[in-house]
Amino acid sequence: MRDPAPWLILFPLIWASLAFLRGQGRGGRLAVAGLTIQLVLAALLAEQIASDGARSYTVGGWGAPLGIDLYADGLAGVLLLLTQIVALPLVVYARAYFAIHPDGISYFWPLTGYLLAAMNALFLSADIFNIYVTLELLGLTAVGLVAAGGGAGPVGAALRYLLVTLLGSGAFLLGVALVYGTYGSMSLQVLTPLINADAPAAVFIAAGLMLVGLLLKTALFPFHFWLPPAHGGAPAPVSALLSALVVKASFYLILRLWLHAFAPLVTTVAAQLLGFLGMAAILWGSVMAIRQTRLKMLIAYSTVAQVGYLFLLFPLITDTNPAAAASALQGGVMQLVAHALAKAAMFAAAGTIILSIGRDDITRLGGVSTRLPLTLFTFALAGLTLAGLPPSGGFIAKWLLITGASGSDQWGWVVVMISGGLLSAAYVCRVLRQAFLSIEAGTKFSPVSRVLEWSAFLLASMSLLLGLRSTEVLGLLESE
Amino acid sequence: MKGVLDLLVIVLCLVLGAALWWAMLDLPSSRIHLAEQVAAKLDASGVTHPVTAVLLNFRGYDTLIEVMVLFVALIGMLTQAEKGSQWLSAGYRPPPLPAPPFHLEVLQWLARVLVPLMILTAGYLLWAGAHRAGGAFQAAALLAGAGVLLNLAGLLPAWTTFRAGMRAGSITGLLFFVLAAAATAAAPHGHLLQYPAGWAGMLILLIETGLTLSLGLILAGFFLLLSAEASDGSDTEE
Amino acid sequence: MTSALIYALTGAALFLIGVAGLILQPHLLRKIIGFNIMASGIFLVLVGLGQREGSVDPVSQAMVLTGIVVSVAATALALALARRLLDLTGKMRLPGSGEGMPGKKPDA
Amino acid sequence: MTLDLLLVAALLWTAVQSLATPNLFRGVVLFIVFGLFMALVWVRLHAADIALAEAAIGAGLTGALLLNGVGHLRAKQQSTLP
Repeated sequence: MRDPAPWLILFPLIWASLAFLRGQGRGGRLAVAGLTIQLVLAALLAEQIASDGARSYTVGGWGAPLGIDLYADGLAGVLLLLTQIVALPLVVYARAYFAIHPDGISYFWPLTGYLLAAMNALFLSADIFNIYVTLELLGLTAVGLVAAGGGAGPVGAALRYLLVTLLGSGAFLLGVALVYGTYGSMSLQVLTPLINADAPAAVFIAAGLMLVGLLLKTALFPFHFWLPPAHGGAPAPVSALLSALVVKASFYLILRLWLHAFAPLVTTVAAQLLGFLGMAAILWGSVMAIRQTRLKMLIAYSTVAQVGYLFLLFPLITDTNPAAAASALQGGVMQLVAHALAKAAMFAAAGTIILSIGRDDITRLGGVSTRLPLTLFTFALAGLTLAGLPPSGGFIAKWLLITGASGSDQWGWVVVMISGGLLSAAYVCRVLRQAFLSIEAGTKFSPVSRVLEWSAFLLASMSLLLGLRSTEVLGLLESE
Repeated sequence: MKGVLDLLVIVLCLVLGAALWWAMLDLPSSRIHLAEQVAAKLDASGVTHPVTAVLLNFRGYDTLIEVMVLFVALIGMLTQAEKGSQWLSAGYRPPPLPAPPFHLEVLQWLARVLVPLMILTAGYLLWAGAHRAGGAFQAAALLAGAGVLLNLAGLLPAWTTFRAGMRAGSITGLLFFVLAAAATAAAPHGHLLQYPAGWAGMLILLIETGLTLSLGLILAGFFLLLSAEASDGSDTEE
Repeated sequence: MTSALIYALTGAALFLIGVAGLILQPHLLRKIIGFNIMASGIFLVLVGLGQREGSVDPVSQAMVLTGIVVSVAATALALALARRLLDLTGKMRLPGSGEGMPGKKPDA
Repeated sequence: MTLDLLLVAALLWTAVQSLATPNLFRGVVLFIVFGLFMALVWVRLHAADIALAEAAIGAGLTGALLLNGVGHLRAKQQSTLP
């Protein structure tokens, strides 16, 4: 296959459709096989990008602006690779999880396939209307996965999520309409020079609408309200997919538009505002995480906080010196990658613990250290990355971000990052302390399959190893 | 507190509205005119109706993803259907239809006349889409409308399950589209959804036919799955 | 001013009416109606601006067709979830979460 | 132009009323009327394809789905009230 890009979209569509044909609860093996191929394809694409630079692909052979182009640069390559790397252990985990706990599987496999197709299509898209369509596919699949949990809690959370995501894509689409009305094209490649040359007021409003729409979907404070119930209430494999990957998709779009097409429109004020919202997210999310009584809700609030870190990037890359900006960008992307791996591992580990104990309550975790030592170790490793302790990927990410902040004399953000790390350590330690207590009367540990423990451990160890192999990731990111 | 926040939303909407109006009235004329490019390439698209050319050829990739959105919504509904205790539970059967009152008899008579007409019109719209207004979506909507009418007239019970046959029917047309896309991408020197020269018109008609049948089933499914419980005795309209 | 531009301006107004309904109305069916009005408004802006110089624009028309299909899909899924919520809670309102968002708080 | 302005007024009125009218059933019916006015607007904009789709999907199918929702709500309210 000369060009892996379109196959990264077609493959999941095909296996998801076949999985649907086979009926409810079926298709786990198809998913594992399909994802293995996708991982190879993503690696192939990453290698091509690393050696030959960014690639474009004309769908339909027409070329922009009449047709739609796909475009893969280093950033897209990192995210595509990350998505398949995180998803493969998760589908292995999910097979074992649903074998024990078949409730809530229903159409998990086809929905996961369509979810991955939507993510891959989104990362590759270079056309703003096409991006809108992929956003809708992503949003509806994610809602379907959350709702499959059943019960008033998950269904209410799914519906709230659906309405928020529809409002977000509505704002995005109005932005698309304004941009199309102004320039007559939807191709990012065609639009970039046009926006650079002349941007009337409508384009500023469009950029603002698209930004707000994507912030809603990324759940940046104060738009985070929908995330904890949706991510905390879904079955563990779904929570892992959503927290690790789905919120990153809309963040990726913000970053990409900010850096390229809409670069002439960005202002320091907007960047500082995003930074302040990120700071608020870190503080609020961490404090709420510490106050939770349910393990999965704690992890979901931790996602709210960790998403905040991603937004500290914007004040560091806007109107600062190039060296500091480059370091900050690397740090931001490393944070994204490290969080995806660690959060997938953490939700997976939490799912294993909850399956074994039979309830989701932080105060009843006593005995986990002796009965599920590997899973607890996984949780701790993931916590290490979230808190940004060496030698984890999270440490490298925060180090690069701090370098960027000090390089541009914005010491305030350094304080935010360090205190955020301490707060993360606090909520992780709260769980660990409970887990090391002795078993409470009435707590029974049912045996869990090893696949559950080891697939989560694999994810956590990757988040740690990322710290040692960060140059490869950063090298791919740099290829233009 | 709530009142203040509502007021804030309204004020923000008004400000945004004023800004939008001002910006739209101030818009310079656009540089790129895609309509001209569509007209220039129309001959190569395989159809003569520009909107169909854009939907199924120039931007066919959007359509590929969009039909998946419809399908995913259906799966989302099915995940709920299977959970509902009263709604679509395995043992649930719609109650036997009572002898129809007069207005329902009229509706049934109407349905028997209209449904064949709607199916014929759907076929016409599908075929006409190549040259003028019409196409797969409108045709599918008509098919679904026929399903709704039959249900309202009491001639077609609400769907309580989605059996293998329906699953196959709802995905086949979409899967054909995906596989056609895969074939074009796999062809030597081919690109995703780049129809081979001379085949475009034929392929578009085939794809649209498949889409019409599957989308018709999906859209009808939206209504028939949702109306399941309404038929369980407690009549709804006042 | 062309009539297409008038419709684009109307579309902007409809977008905001829909958004206000979606955020402020507590009843789920109203929220869904609000979403549909919002979507219609966007479609009018898309075609209205695309055709504001008087010529017919098949590209924006095709995009609106795509958009209409997407919004009926979203409407159906939202109604199915609202239905299920009605079965489970007896209400067509979103249940309150621990901490809400201004305007999305449980208000019934 | 006069027809356009009349249509605009009708659109805005039905949109606001369908959201604000106290009776839910009336609101849904007004939304369907809104959809039919939208179909007329698409004809005015020389978009016959969208007009067909709007009438069939926007007003027709969406309207049917919403009416169905009102029906379920009423059935539920009647079954919970004695």
